[in-house]
Amino acid sequence: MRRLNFADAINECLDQEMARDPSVFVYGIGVPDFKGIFGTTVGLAEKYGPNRCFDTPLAEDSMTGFALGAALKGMRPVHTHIRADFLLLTLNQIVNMISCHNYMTGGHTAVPLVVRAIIGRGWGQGAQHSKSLFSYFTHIPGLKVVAPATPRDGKGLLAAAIRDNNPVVFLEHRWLHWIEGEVPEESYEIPLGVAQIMRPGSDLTLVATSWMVIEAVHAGKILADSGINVEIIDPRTLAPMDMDPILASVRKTGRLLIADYDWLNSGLSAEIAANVGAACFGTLKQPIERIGFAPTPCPTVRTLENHFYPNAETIIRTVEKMLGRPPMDLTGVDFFSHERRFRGPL
Amino acid sequence: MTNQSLQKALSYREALNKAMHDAMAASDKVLLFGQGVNDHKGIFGTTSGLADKFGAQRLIEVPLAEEGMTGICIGAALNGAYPINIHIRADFVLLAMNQIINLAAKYKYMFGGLFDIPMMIRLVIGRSWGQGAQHSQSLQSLFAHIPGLTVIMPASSGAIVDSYAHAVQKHRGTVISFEHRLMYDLTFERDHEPEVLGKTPFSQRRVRAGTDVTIVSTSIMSLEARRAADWLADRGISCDVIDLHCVSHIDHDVIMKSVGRTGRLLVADTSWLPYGVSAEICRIVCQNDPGALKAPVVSLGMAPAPCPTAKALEDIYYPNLTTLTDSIATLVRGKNHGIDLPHERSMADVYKRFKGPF
Amino acid sequence: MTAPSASLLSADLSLSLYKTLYMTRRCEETIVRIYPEDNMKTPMHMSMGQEAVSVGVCRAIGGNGDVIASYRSHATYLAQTEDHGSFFGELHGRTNGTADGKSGSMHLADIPKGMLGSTGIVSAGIPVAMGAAFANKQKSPGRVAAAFFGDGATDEGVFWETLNASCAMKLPMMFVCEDNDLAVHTRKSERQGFNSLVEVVRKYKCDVYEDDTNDVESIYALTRKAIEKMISSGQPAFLNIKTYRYLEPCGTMQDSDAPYRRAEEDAYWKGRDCVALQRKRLLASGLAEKDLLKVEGDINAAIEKSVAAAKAAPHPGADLLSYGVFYETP
Amino acid sequence: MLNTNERLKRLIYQTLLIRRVEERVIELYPSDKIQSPVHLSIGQEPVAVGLCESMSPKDVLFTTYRGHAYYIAKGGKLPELMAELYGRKGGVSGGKAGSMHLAAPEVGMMGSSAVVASTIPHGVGAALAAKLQGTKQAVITIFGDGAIEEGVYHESMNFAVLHKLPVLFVCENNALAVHTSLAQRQAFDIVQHAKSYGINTTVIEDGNDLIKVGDIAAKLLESLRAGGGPEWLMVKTYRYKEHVGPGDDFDAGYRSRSDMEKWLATDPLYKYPEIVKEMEADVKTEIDRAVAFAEASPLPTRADLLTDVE
Repeated sequence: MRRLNFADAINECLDQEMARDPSVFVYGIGVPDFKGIFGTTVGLAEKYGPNRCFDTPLAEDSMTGFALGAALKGMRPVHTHIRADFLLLTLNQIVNMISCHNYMTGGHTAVPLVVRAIIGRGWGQGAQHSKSLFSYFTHIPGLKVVAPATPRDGKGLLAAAIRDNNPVVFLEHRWLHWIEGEVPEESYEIPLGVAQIMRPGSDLTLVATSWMVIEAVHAGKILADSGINVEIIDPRTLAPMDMDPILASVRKTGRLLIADYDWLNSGLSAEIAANVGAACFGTLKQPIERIGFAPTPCPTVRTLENHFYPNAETIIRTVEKMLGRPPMDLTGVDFFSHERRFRGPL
Repeated sequence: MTNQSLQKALSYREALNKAMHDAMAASDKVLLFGQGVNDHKGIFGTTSGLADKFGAQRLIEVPLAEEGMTGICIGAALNGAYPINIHIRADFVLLAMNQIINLAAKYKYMFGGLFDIPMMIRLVIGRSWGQGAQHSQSLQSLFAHIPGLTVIMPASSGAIVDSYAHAVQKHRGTVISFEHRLMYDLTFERDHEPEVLGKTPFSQRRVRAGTDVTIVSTSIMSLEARRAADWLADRGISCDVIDLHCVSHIDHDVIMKSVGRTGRLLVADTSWLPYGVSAEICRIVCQNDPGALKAPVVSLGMAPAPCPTAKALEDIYYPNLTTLTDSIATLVRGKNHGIDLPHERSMADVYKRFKGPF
Repeated sequence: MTAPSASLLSADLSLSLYKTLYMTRRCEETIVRIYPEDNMKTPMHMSMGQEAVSVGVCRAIGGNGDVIASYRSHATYLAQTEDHGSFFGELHGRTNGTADGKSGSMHLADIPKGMLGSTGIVSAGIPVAMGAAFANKQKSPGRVAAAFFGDGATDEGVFWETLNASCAMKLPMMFVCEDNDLAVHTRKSERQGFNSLVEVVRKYKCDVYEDDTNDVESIYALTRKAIEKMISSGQPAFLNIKTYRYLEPCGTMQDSDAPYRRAEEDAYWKGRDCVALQRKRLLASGLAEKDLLKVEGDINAAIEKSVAAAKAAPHPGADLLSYGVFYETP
Repeated sequence: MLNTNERLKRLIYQTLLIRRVEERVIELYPSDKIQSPVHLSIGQEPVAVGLCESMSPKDVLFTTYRGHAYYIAKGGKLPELMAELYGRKGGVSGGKAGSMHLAAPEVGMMGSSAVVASTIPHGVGAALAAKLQGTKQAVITIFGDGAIEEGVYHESMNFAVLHKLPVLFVCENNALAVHTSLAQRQAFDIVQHAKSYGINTTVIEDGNDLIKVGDIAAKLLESLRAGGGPEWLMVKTYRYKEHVGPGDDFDAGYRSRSDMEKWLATDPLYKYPEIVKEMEADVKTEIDRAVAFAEASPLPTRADLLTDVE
């Protein structure tokens, strides 16, 4: 099948959705400029004109309320932010207005809007340019939250998000944009709320989100070479979360490791642990383990960043510890790193 | 630890007023900011009388500009003041999240320890009745998730007086306090103040000691838990009730020791369950010693929907004494526990013979 | 009592404006009367005194536009929808309400009728109206969108963000400032550093209109002018309409003795009450009082019927609690 | 008071120092020794130098993520700046801040933020504390012309005017917020708009004029200290480099090289080549020392990760 990188897959999805449905429009700070949000919005302004792809003032709060109004009148806005951190300026609109508008009006009000935001590590991005904020949105009833990890999922989930009649927060890790994979050329949807088993296994269940899926798959291969078979599950949609495959897997393996791309405290990993703790009661062979950001704001210097962010190696070491295996020799293993190719900034 | 500063029975409202008074008296750096700090209602009476004593210039009536005013508080804190910023509905703080999360929570770390942001943000959880989706949220997990913030949910007058004094006079960082409006008119006896289970007034508290089941609760749910425990004590079930009080800094040992003793855990939070404080407590148990549990954890909180306004829906949206007591009895004795239950289907009716308006 | 000027509108329109004004006032008087029965467990932010703004503006929009109200939403909702049946149903928290009792007084909406909602967060509806204006410009040229808000909302940054963005994007967006000088109990002078909101707003690329008449016909005519200009120029309109709230900020009681009130101001505004003013005009134009009494009597009876229907309607059951968190096909 | 020539020389020295520091950053960037997104001030240095000339260390300054120039002009130490860019323990914030969050509280440089407009209210709050505590401090808060679109700008201006606070709002107008130009985003004239709040406004057309910026800033700061209420100043200036990063971006299509050439004509470093020439050696030595300090400073370790969280 044709291979495409994640950014181009997102771009193709936006293009196909805009061609399919004239009510779809894409906007946000920097969206029509020449850099086009990591290339994901490049060419749309030229093709669809300034009414359907446009820049906005630096007014995140206002331009989010704008999406609600347009959605209520039958449009399908896709509001894009180059950093998820900027969503903190929009929480009043997302949490107080958008998430509950349908409920407050009796349940039949379509609020079809997508808030796309880029999360994740570059280098030196620091405390205000690095947050994931998954649980900020998953905690709130009425919002759907998506964090794809492959180009194919990116395209199909974004199409589903745009066509959904509910508000969807769509969080893309910036490094994913360079990842290549097989992507069908035609338009397609991947339904929201369905997890994907990335690798079958029997020794341990590994649930990973966003970029950690890439790291997990990598770790899974290395572990398999030494005879450890982990089952890797990517929830893809963080809310509503497809818990059944996770529960089924844990009942099979008796062990759970959660690799989240966020802080652990009061987060997604706590929620998965709580569900598994209740539903797989008595079948766990040992305590659940979790991997995520260090409990600090994100530092800027590389050495500290490397401690702050988990990666495939962290996963391997944790799995070994859980299974009581001695640490394997990882010298010479080429861990995934964009740092060599990534010249930053944006 | 005991509650040194509380000399007599005080209502929650009086305790808040006293805490504000003591803070302003202790240091002229303390400034109060809020919509209504200086009007005749004085933030539910918690700032009444302070302008006469300390001068109106220290109680700053603010424009409706939450983001800007939070930034102004941060700037004042950086230049030697101790701001206390009050929002009469916790929901309004969503307008100020950029300043709180991107600036206040990070200022110290981001600059490698060059600065502190000594400041308190008081958020009133607006629940009474009919408040609806935008006036009743309990958003503690949003703050507890963020390193650099201390998040407390005082559930008694003593907790207010002691932890606010600690925040203002000893603590160097930003403290977010959630005050539950249904508690405002309740009077707390000094003798019944929960035991503080740690080194500072922020620490977790034991509301009641017991052996059959651990109840971990927040804010007003700690009062409900105490009432349920009283009811069940007469019927042979002994509850160990822990008021979390500080939801951002949870002492794992306190939880695990109790669960180790009882083998059963019920979490009662004032918010939604998913991705929240109750999930965090489950996580702590799952990660430390899931084998300590004899039964799955039970969690109680708001139904997974925005808050409806109709009383008929609101009463089932929130847990009440009947559902709480039933859940505890079921956890300990099983579905056919045979224990008679209190008949109390509306928490709001109990805590407040509320006839509106706010 | 100020004497009203002679009407410049048709007799039908004059009477029709009065009917809506009277209905709105009567609905709220009914609330004041029956609130102590404790069947409406929802915090009331009463429009009483301010009705002319909503009635004049919504009638000028005349169904060809969308509006969003502040939490002081009763008059806007009633003027835009004329539907006091759903209104009382919702206030009573019953299944015949606008949202099965889930929205209460603060979030009244009727989207098919162009009432997009109302919000408990000061200023939060303003950008929502801008989004609707954008959609209208694309899909239904000539259709406008209006945001109602109090002068307190102009303290919020989001108002200024929206003013700027809608001017930069040239949207058919109408800002309707219900200027009662108060944010809860706080006067503008304690909240605003500038002398005149209108002067600051004039710096933006929009057309600014002011009214200090409390006269529904004057507000209607001004809004018509604003809409026509907006459609021809493509610039947003800002209407600053002076008004006065009779009751406490939240609740159904008088608070004339509260320290923030001024006796002379109270007397001045009640001396030009918008409902009385329009009634007087109709009588002066030759309408017989007995005919007017008949009109009023019919409205009273209809309102009583709505109240009775609300009280008789079922309470929402547990099945409705989680219904509608996500979109449900109607 | 220095005579005019000495004063000019001192101001040019600072301007040159900042320019050469940033040029060194550009030189070092491909080596990946500096792994921090840099928003360079090149072209805008005279504004920072002029504004800070008459600020004392107790006067307070808040600035933006484009902060190198202000850090140096306000008196922050160069070796610590360089070590911070290198992400070393010897950096002013031990490597946790990087280029976007420079601060030096001992000289009143109170920090900067990576979120547009978010430090504007900090300046207002600091001014409130100064007024209530009678400290006679003057406060400057710096922002770009894009920040004016954010609601918090209005909220901050309104409060400062309402309470007559000793804060100088400085709009660095380079007419570019990231990549889109003002006309597409702003439906008002910035200066007329500010004036309508009832605040005194001043505009400096040529931000390259060191003496003029210095004189006007001195006058406005004196007025703040005397209790005259807030002041508002726009300084027009021009950024030579791309929004973020070390490169040029004249091929990006949103601006042209001829715009820049107009500004080069008044750039003090080109206008006074003799003065500059005699300073180059000293400047280089100062920078070399700072770089050497940074290179020698150790990297932070895991033990540093969890310090200073709260």
